[in-house]
Amino acid sequence: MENLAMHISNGIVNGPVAAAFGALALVALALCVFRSRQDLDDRLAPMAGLVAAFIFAVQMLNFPIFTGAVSGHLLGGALAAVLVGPWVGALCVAVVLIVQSLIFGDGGVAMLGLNITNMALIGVAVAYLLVALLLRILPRTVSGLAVTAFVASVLSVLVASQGFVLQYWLGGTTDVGNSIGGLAGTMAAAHLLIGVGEGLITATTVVTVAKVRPDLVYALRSLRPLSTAREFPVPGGAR
Amino acid sequence: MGAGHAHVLYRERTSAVHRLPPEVKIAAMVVFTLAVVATPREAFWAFGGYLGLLLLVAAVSRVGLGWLASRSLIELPFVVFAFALPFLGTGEQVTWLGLELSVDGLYGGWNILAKGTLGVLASLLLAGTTTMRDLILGLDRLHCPQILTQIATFMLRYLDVLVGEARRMRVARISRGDDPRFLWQLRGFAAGVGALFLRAFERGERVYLAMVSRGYQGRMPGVWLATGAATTRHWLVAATVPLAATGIAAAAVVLG
Amino acid sequence: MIGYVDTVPGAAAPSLDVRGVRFSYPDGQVALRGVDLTVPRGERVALLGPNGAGKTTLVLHLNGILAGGDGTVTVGGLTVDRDRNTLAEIRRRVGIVFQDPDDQLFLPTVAEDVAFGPANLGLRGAELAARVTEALDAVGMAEHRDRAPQHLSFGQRRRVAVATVLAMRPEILVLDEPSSNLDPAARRELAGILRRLPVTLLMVTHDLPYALELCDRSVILDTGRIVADGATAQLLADGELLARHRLELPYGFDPAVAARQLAGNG
Amino acid sequence: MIGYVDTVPGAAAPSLDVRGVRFSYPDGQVALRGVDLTVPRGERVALLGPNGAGKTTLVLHLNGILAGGDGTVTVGGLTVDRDRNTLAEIRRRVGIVFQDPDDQLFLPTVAEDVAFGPANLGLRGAELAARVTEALDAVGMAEHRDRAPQHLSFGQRRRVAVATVLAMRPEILVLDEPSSNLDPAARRELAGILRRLPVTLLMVTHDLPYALELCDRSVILDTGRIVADGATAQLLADGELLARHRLELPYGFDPAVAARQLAGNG
Ligand SMILES: Nc1ncnc2c1ncn2[C@@H]1O[C@H](COP(=O)(O)OP(=O)(O)OP(=O)(O)O)[C@@H](O)[C@H]1O
Ligand SMILES: Nc1ncnc2c1ncn2[C@@H]1O[C@H](COP(=O)(O)OP(=O)(O)OP(=O)(O)O)[C@@H](O)[C@H]1O
Ligand SMILES: [Mg+2]
Ligand SMILES: [Mg+2]
Repeated sequence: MENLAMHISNGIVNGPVAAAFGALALVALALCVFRSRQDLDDRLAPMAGLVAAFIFAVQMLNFPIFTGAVSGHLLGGALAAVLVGPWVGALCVAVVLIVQSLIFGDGGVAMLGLNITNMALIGVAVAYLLVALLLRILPRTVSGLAVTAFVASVLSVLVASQGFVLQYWLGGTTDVGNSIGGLAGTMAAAHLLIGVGEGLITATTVVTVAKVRPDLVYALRSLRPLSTAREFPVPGGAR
Repeated sequence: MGAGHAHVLYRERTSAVHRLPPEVKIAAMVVFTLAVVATPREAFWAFGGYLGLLLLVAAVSRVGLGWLASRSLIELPFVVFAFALPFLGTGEQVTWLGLELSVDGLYGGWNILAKGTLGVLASLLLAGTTTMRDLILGLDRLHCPQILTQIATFMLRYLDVLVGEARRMRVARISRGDDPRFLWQLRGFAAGVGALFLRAFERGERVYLAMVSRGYQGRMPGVWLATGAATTRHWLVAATVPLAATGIAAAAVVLG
Repeated sequence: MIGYVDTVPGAAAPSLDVRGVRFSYPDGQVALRGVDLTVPRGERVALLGPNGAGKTTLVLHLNGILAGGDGTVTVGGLTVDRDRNTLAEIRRRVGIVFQDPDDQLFLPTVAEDVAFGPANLGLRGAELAARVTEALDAVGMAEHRDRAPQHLSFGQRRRVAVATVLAMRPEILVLDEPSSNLDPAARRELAGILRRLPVTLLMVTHDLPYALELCDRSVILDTGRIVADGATAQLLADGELLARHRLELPYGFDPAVAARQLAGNG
Repeated sequence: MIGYVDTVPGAAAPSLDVRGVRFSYPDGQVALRGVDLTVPRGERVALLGPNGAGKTTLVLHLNGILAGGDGTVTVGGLTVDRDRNTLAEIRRRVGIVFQDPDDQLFLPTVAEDVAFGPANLGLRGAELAARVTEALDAVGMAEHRDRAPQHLSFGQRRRVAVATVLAMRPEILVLDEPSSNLDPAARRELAGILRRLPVTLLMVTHDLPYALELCDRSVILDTGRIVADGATAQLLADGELLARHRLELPYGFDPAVAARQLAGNG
């Protein structure tokens, strides 16, 4: 059961459960669309596109973890949450999933609701809550930010993977009986490894950006008083 | 997969399917997939019917069966899951070649294999006949919120930027005596990713500002939205396949 | 914003009016230290100066891409500030050709890229197509209209970049090193186009003869300040001034020959 | 690879030997249609030609960044092919300054970027530091050594790009439009540096007087073929030849004045 990789394909979960999560995802995304109208200024728009492109590209490189026995890819929730915030972040991940399902069949179209719930909603929400919490506790230094990004990545990936277990328990097309516990364990173990890989990439990426262009990191921006926010887009950053 | 580029799946051809407006193709593909997923797994003949429909579309769109087959390998990871199910499933068991298999698990595996494969083939037909840009245009015409299509537009643009900047960084390194096997060997995998990210962002930001200088205000100019939008005829033509699929699904449910 | 009374909008206002503009980049690099520059309607001005003087930074202020330091920039009576509508109107009037063509081109084909600006101005159909063809013809890139910009040679990309802005027919044309990487014939053809256009022109260049050919007036910017402003011929005759600012006439350039050719050009 | 017997490696082999090279880009664009060019050790050759002629494509063949078409490229007796070690050795010998400085710079600071090449050659410690300082001094960028390359002005980036290659002290120096975007003084300084360097030089340029100043020999490339090869002064005197390939002497350029200045330079 190597690469469950979080993209649920057609036929794994039954129709009614898929439809129910589809409705849930639709409502949640509508809320994100509404809330991100305020966030998506001139500067965040390209950043959101880059975050989406980055997740898209890195998800296409299924990288072997350690021995190659387990392979997986980034989910990107933590990266999106730190760089563009929870609302736009969820939309970025959702866009990636929609495009992937339409043209790659990577995650079935009929299962889009499930995939969006796990990766775009749960993944980003967990990551953002952790980031918001940790940035208050940890010192506001480069290493503090690195630790924050790492922890948020690992945990968000873990929680998101259990979203699949829940959905499978609710509507798996094959009754695996007591193995559901085993499924949860396998998913957790595999995604711990994926999470570590994701954590490393997220942490370095975020730190690189925060060092050179702190103005681009949403999570840091929300800590500052609002008055320093500016509307002019500036190459090389804002003053 | 190492592809990383958005257009890899597009097959440059001229065919009736290529010429269809993207929004009808998206709608047809989604309805088709829903019909497939709604089909009871025991109705083997129905899946044969779906495959027939897809092969028909493939023939009309001239994307090539070999290409379809090789590209559909993307679902391999899920197939592994499908093959695990007969061992994991509970309930009635059968013995085959000395293996204890769950009947429910066998059906489950078949279910995933069949529906997954048909779904992937349907997406591949969409991808093979529609550019990424047209896809976004189609989503826009299907009233996808503008904020999503805007992010998707930038995503598309940045995929090119990422690939371009990665190429530049590689060329810069090898021509000064470095011998990397991967882009990532620049002070480890992650540091390379971070540097690439920043570089792509700053390039993309400059591009964005240049767009703004030419009057961009968050939405691509209307010309590209207005020309070639679907007519009733397009919708009718494209509806044939999903309608046939829905018919098959209904029959399967009733007979099933 | 320092105290500066807005000029009356309208035809009488100068095309460009830059007052006391200062700007530092976020990393602390000071790029402009108080720049004052007025360009009356229809004038052609060359902006000269050494590498790193702040020329590009000044150009990016002219349509509000950079802002936020001290001072004001006024374009035909409209002051660059945060108001979206004013900014949109200013960007309609000012066309900027960026120094790096890769920053300018982003659409999948050359023709679409050239159409992007005029389409944003509201042009459609045949009118739009005519604009695109005209602009591509002007820079000699019509045969490449369906190619991808990133698959062109550097000089070809530069020409398309110029075309994207020509197609918008801006009132004020700002060019950042338009002639670099162009072959000599393209350089001359571009000069011909620019000379015929009825616009206000601000051109950054390191090519002093090119400045002399196209612009009656020149200003020299160095370390973020305007250090000289006058008739191009006069400035170029002042070897000492030029040398102080890392400018010099190129090898083999003879002002007498230039004057003769200039007279011949009309 | 078409039938071509490898030259004997060693000091006698020409620095660059290009035979029958053809190349098409993946999109089908034909860029080189059979190029033959031999540059003996120590010679300075200017590569001239209109935009889109294939100059950059040819340059990218000289260290195997592009390959795969017909023909062979030999560098000091070593044939460019897929062998990793040969390629590594060739890239050690050939230093290329790219047309776009963004293709050259990729590390977080200027000093690191300049040190990258020599460090790959095995230099360490004080020796490496000396190389870096020397190269940065040569292009006048020493004061910017700790800044991020992407935060420099275009001309400053171009200078750093030149420094990254100078620091490697290659045997063969290939420059793709090195003088574009440089201020006039930097252009002259670069000419001074290049004239003093004891290397084989191939320089792509659209600046014909610059070619005359630096290179005794010139070749003209057009639509993927070498159409002329001879003494620079002679080629530049043939106005008809130049015009056929979109080349022309710039406005105000007087060959007589140039000759006098050239004689003065020694
Ligand atoms: N994005 C940036 N971040 C930080 N500093 C910058 C940035 N861009 C430019 N600078 C600095 O600001 C100063 C002015 O740069 P600018 O690009 O305006 O110069 P320029 O006159 O256009 O030079 P060139 O002739 O080389 O193009 C320089 O010292 C440069 O290093
Ligand atoms: N990446 C690419 N993909 C496809 N075609 C390309 C690519 N790069 C260049 N070309 C084409 O190949 C031909 C030669 O291009 P090249 O860049 O070698 O020209 P050049 O002589 O260097 O021109 P310039 O003086 O403008 O730099 C041109 O027709 C160009 O459009
Ligand atoms: Mg500049
Ligand atoms: Mg070139």
